[in-house]
Amino acid sequence: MSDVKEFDTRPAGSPSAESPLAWSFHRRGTPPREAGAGVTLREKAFLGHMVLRGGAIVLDEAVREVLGITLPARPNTLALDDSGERSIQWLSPDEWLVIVPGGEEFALEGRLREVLGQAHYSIVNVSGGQTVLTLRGEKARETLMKSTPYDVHPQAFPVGKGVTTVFAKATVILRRPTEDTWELVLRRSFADYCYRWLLDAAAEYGVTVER
Amino acid sequence: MFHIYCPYCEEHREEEEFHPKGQAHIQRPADPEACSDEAWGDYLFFRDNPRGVHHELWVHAVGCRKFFNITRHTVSYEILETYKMGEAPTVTAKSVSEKDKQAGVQAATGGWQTVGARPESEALNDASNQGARV
Amino acid sequence: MQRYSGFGLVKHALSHHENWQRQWRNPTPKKEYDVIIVGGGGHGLATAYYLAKEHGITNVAVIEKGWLGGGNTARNTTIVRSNYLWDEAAALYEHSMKLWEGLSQDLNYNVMFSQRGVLNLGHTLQDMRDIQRRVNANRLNGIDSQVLDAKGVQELVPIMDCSKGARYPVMGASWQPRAGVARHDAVAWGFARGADARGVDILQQTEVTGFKILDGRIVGVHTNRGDIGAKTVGCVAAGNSGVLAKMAGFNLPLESHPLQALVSEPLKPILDTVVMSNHVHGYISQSDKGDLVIGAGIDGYLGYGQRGSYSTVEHTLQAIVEMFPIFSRVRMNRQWGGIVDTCPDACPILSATPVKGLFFNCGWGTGGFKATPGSGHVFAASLAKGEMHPIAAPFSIDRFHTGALVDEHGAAGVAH
Amino acid sequence: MSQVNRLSQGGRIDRSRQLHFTFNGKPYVGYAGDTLASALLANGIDIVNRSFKYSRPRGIVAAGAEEPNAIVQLGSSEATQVPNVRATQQALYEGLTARSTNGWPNVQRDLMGMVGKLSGTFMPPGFYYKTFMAPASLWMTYEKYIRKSAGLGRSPTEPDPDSYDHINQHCDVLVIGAGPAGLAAAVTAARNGARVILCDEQEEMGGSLLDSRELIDDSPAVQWVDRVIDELAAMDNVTLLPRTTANGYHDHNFVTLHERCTEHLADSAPASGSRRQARSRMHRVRASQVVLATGAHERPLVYANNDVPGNLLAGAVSTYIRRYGVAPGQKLVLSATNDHAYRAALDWREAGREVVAIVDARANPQGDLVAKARTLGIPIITESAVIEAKGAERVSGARVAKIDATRFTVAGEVEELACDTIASSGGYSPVIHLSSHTGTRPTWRDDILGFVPGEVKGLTSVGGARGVYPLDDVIRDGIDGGRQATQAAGLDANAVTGLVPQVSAREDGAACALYQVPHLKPSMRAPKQFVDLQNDVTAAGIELATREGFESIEHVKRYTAMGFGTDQGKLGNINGMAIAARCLHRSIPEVGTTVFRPNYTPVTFGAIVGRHCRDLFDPERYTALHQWHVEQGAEFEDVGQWKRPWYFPRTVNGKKETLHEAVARECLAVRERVGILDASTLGKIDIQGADAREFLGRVYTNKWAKLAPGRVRYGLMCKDDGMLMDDGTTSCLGENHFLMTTTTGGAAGVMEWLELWHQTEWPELDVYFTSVTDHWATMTVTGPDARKLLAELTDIDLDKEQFKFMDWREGTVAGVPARVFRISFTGELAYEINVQANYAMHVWTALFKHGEKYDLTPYGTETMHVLRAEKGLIIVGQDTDGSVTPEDLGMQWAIGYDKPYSWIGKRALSRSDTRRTDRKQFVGLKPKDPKVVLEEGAQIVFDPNQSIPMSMVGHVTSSYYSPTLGHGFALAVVKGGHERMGETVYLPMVDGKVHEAEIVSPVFLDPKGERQNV
Repeated sequence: MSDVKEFDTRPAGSPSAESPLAWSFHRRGTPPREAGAGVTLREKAFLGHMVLRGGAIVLDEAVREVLGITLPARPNTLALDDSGERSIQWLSPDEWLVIVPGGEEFALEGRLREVLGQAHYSIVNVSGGQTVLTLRGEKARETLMKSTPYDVHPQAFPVGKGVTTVFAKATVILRRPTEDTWELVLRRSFADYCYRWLLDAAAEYGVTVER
Repeated sequence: MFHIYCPYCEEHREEEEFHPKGQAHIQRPADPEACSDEAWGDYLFFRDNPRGVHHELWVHAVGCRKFFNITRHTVSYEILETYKMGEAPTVTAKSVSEKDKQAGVQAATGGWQTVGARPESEALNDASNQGARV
Repeated sequence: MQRYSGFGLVKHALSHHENWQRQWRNPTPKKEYDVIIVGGGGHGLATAYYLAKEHGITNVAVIEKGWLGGGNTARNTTIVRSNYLWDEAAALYEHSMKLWEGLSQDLNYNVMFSQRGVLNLGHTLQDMRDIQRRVNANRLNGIDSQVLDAKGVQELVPIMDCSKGARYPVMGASWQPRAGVARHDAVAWGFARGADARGVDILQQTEVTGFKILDGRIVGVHTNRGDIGAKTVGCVAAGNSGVLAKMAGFNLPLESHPLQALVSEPLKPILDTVVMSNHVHGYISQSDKGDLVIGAGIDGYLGYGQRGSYSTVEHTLQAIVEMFPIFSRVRMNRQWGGIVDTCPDACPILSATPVKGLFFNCGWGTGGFKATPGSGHVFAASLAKGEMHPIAAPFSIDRFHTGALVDEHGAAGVAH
Repeated sequence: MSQVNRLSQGGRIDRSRQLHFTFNGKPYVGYAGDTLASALLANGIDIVNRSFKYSRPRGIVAAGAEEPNAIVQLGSSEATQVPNVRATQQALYEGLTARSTNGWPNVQRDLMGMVGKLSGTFMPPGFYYKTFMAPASLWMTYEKYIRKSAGLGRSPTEPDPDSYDHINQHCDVLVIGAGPAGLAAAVTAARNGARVILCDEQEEMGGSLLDSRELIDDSPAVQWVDRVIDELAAMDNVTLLPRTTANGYHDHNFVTLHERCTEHLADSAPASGSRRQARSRMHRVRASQVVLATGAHERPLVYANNDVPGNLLAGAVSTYIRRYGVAPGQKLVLSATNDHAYRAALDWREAGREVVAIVDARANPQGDLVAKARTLGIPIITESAVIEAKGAERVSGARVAKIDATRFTVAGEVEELACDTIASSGGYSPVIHLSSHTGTRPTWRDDILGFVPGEVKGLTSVGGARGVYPLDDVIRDGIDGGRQATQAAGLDANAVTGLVPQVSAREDGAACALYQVPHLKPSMRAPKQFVDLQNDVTAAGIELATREGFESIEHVKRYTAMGFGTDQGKLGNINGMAIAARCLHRSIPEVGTTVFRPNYTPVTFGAIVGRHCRDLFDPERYTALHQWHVEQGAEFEDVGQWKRPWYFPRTVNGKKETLHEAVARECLAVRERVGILDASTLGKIDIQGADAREFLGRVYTNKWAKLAPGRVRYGLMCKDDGMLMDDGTTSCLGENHFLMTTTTGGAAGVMEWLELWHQTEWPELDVYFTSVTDHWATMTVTGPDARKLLAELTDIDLDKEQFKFMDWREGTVAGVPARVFRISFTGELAYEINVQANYAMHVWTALFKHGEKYDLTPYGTETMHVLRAEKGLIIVGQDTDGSVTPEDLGMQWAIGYDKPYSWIGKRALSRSDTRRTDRKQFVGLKPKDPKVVLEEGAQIVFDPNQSIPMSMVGHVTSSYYSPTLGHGFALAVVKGGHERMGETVYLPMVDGKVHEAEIVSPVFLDPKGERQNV
């Protein structure tokens, strides 16, 4: 949609930035490295996050042209580019989440808008409002089972799936980009709660946080 | 704990992801200013509240955030169907009671207090409704 | 009526309890009654009792489709209080409270009304503003009510976590000393026995299947045991009110929802007062048998199944353990659900209807038990006179058209 | 005392592992594999408790979940006390400490027992309702004594050291119960590829086969159990959950399974290093199909003094002998109505003890087990029953007589047999509890003399749970049920062949119906015949209830308390119904069905709560600046789930400021210099689309058609009942692009509200909403020096003509791209700086670096409230309560009466009640005494001299001391207040004082708005 005010919220210089989990790491530190930890957590901070809304057909063309990824049209699916660094996830029939390396988002928005022209759609930068936390390890799935009512059995949750669902008392986007990695997209203000929950729930398996 | 098929996500999800939003198909009067106080009050507050088949609006709040409709039995809590906004239900109190009649089962409809009301009371009930309209 | 007393008990013991009389008859329906009450729960039986006792109208039938007192009377958490915010609601519940205070003696049936006090906790600044507003209103309405700070709360309930470390620390509470709990089943039985003794026919296992309406006026009801005539019919059927209204040809502004409650295993006495928290959402008291009686939240969907969602029970117990961490190892024995008919303004309907001679008393939502005697008392007066008693008048159906709601979930927010 | 009742061999206990435990302070020894109950019986302990009402001595009756008597208090420390543990379901562990829950001074020599004996006759059911009424004033005193006798165990008084776990499971087939039927069903489903969960409440799986006499494939049945479990354990589509009770069966096949992870090890969960197990774990299972294989509970017979220790269920006797190597006595009399019960006599005899007699109610018992007993020479007395047990603290004999069950009379001479143990069996009740939870009614079946589960969608019952009892039938039923469930789950179930094991068929004779055994005296005069042991409900009590008119079984239960114990009537309910039916001359199903509620067996609150407690009870939401606030020593206020700084107390001369002092200082700083607020919690919604403007016009009360890019407007949002729901500013970013702000608490609700109207009523409008609340951090810099401070950090032209009040501009602040909004909630010059939240701390600290010279002062929500109130600005939810319209607020200036679309809330404003002129309206109140700060929530009256109940005309919604004005002031709603300016109102307080105040405009400061417009 034209007549929309684009705005690059990322500074040109390099002022210090704090990820949504900065306070959690500061307050609690990270658990001591443990041999044989069942779960490993790692924050992928400062990525570019954008919410795309519009009709699937309209957006698909633009996304393919600009990002080289086919828009995932089936519910609860996730598409990645070859590098695995850029992804688009179905959130609802008219809503997708785009995650790209930090700094690419504004240019991407501009290119998408160029291609989309007068169509009815919206693109909103939400990079400051969420962060990605990855879970790996032998007990990652069990930890998720303690946290979300969604079925995370490989039969029900194959690689390439992504859903918005309940996580403890918060909402997260849960996705499985590769065989051994789960990603949680956390809202900034709930990030500390989710992080504390994970440490608590995974404590019996041993948990390591990579920084 | 309901297991609800979201017609937009095209799969069953846990009740915790949804919020009920009351009776479905309540239409805001097209010209509110032309409504009497009574008609406006009816739109705001008066609901069918059936003991039996109910069409209701839900939102997949922790999910796709879409509103959609559920046809559900308010005694057995069985979900008979879910359908998108703008679609009409295929299962209704009428279709269920006809089906159950064929199967020899007494359906709980809005007009009777419980499953097991005697068939002859159906006629009585109709008569009383006519009485009310007089 | 056989009079009950401690002396009588001894006398009966000597004859091996073989001479106790029926507490109520099991009569055959008459052809016609002056008044028919549809619904044999606490409110319906109280209505019949007061019709007979206060208004001399004894040609009355109470029609109950199941067993008397088997609906919400049998399924609630037995809390009795009158500290409501709005004048109209306060008048109704305080009227009831005054009747509670002499009810055992009036009925000659010990309903075990125990005035052990009710705390409504505040956990936020806004909670405390609302509490002050309600307590001030209560005082000027002549209702005993006080504001306590966290220290005062801790003194009353030493086992509660009133520390600052709680997620939502207790900041204070409103406290109504005259409030308390009662033995719910006994209330229905006491009213039933009293009404029966005065000639009221209680017809159990009798189901109303329709209304007989002639020229817009009620003339009787259809039941599974035949037609019964009546000049006046009062419907007091809680969760089934909407269904009854539909039989009479109109809708009510009601939705029937599941409301759950649960009890722990019996414990030695540890909690003397009733504690309610709207913010963390749980309420609790300990019965004379030792069970912790806990109220859960209302489920948001329509439900006549007397069941609710498990997550509601989980949330309730989270709140209870947040307030009382020492109860973590106490066990939940049983949970159950009732059907509550809720009005948009969390206040009841006591009203005439489009059908002449047909009255409704319903919409009590989660707060009906405490109103039982008061509701029956003013509804009986209304049926006797054919017009609503002044205390009942503000609760007419009309208010949903004029907009004159009595919005109790506005600021009081403690509609249990 | 040594283990007097322990047999020298047999049982599934590990005799090489002795376990020490104490009961009522005395030390005892048992073995690994014992339950507390089997260990107590092994040690010859007869009395485990005193009964609730009559204080009668009670012993162990059963071996499982149906045990009503052996309820003990567990725990070796205060924090690890566990009340009301059923000894039959508690595994013995080293150091276990148990006590009886009743009995004073102790369970052996109980003084209350004397009282019980004396007063028992005065305590029929319902006696409470018939007495303690006079005088009324004494009731609370009576009640104090009634309460003293309440309860079984006691709550710990210290917080629980353990944690509890939840885990969400999904499966094709959930099999509940790992007896023969359940094992067969599970292995059938698993072999066909289904995701299977198999749970069982006992310490080990196998159910009835663990103490069975029968052979499967020509070897003892337990070997088949081991084989099946080994096979299941090796399959990765199977989850085996022993020690796991299915305690609740909810809608759409949602079942809660409570796994006792460590309760068999200690009274607190053991830890290894930093890794600590949960004490128990709740599996929240969503199953496509449920197979109910819960077996059946044996019913005892109801005869006189059937509660004396030494009266046991027949099946329990077998279980104790065969599974635990314990024979709980020397001389047995068995009173039975069925063949299966004969096992007890055979096992007893094989244990080397004496069977005095089998008393069979049937005329001509015939089955294989009967024949076996005859072969062994055990005397069988037919058409008879034990009518009364003799003995006080232990059975010393059984009075046996010929009976006529149909006429309910004793038909012959009474013979007394000396014995120390009476086992009884009146038949079996399928365990239908779980199916009842779903709301379905069970069905009575005369052929099996029991209720079977009603129909539930997605549920298959197998084996004993549906009245199938012979072992070969049970296993076949399990296989069929497993196959059915697998197919119903959408899988092919034909893969399995050759599963059916060989079970030697046993011929059982028909059982007869007997519940209460007749006595020589009528029930009311006979010695007590107990139906519900835990609640001391007797046959006479039930008879009395029916005599008094309690005819429905629900009435009987409530009047007598039958079935309300922690065993939920597993033993007694059917007997009670049968007795009520006899008294009322009806059949059992006519008296009613029995309704069971969750839980099947009680579950700790902790297990249901899981991890959602303490620090994780509810999320705490933080802004990007939270760390700074904490480090500055802020006090926090809970606003929804957010933690917002309430005020920032400073330490002056070693003393921390009070709220009042800090707020006065913060207020003056803003009014005189410059302050800063973290406003990040406000809801923010990005709105894009060609119809965005139209949409805003429909959901807000005011006009949006002409708001130009670069401009900001305040808006009110109503529900369709005309009542105010939320407020906030919305900025026009581009012609088709808006940024809406909402209240902190209303953010999620407003977002859903917009989507609701868009999706359901106006899908034709081209507009999209996206929440950006967390994306932006918002800092409000406000006060006379705000411009000077901001100018040092920004490239935005702050000239007052270029950047006016209610404008917004973009640029950078401290090098970070920012949108700056010139809106004011304080009445001062104010800039709301929005930056991407990741850079918020950088900008905030830069502001403070530059702000030092202006004495930049952080302020919290309390100061914000005072400052806005001085300007008469409302807070939705504080000054409004869901019964206030924009007109009541005097905000007609924000109502677009002539907008073409009838916006949400408009129609309701013209209803008769909303048109009233005496509605409560929003005004200011100025206390006559400038020192007075009115109480928030104080009620307002026009006439202070009226009597109670007073006619109240409004209340104070907000009230503060204003350091700027130098006096207290308040906002309030007053009936017809807008037309009452200058009038005096009164506020009668709890302490008897009556405050006077003048009705004034709610704008106390700078009514022309000059300060914010500089």
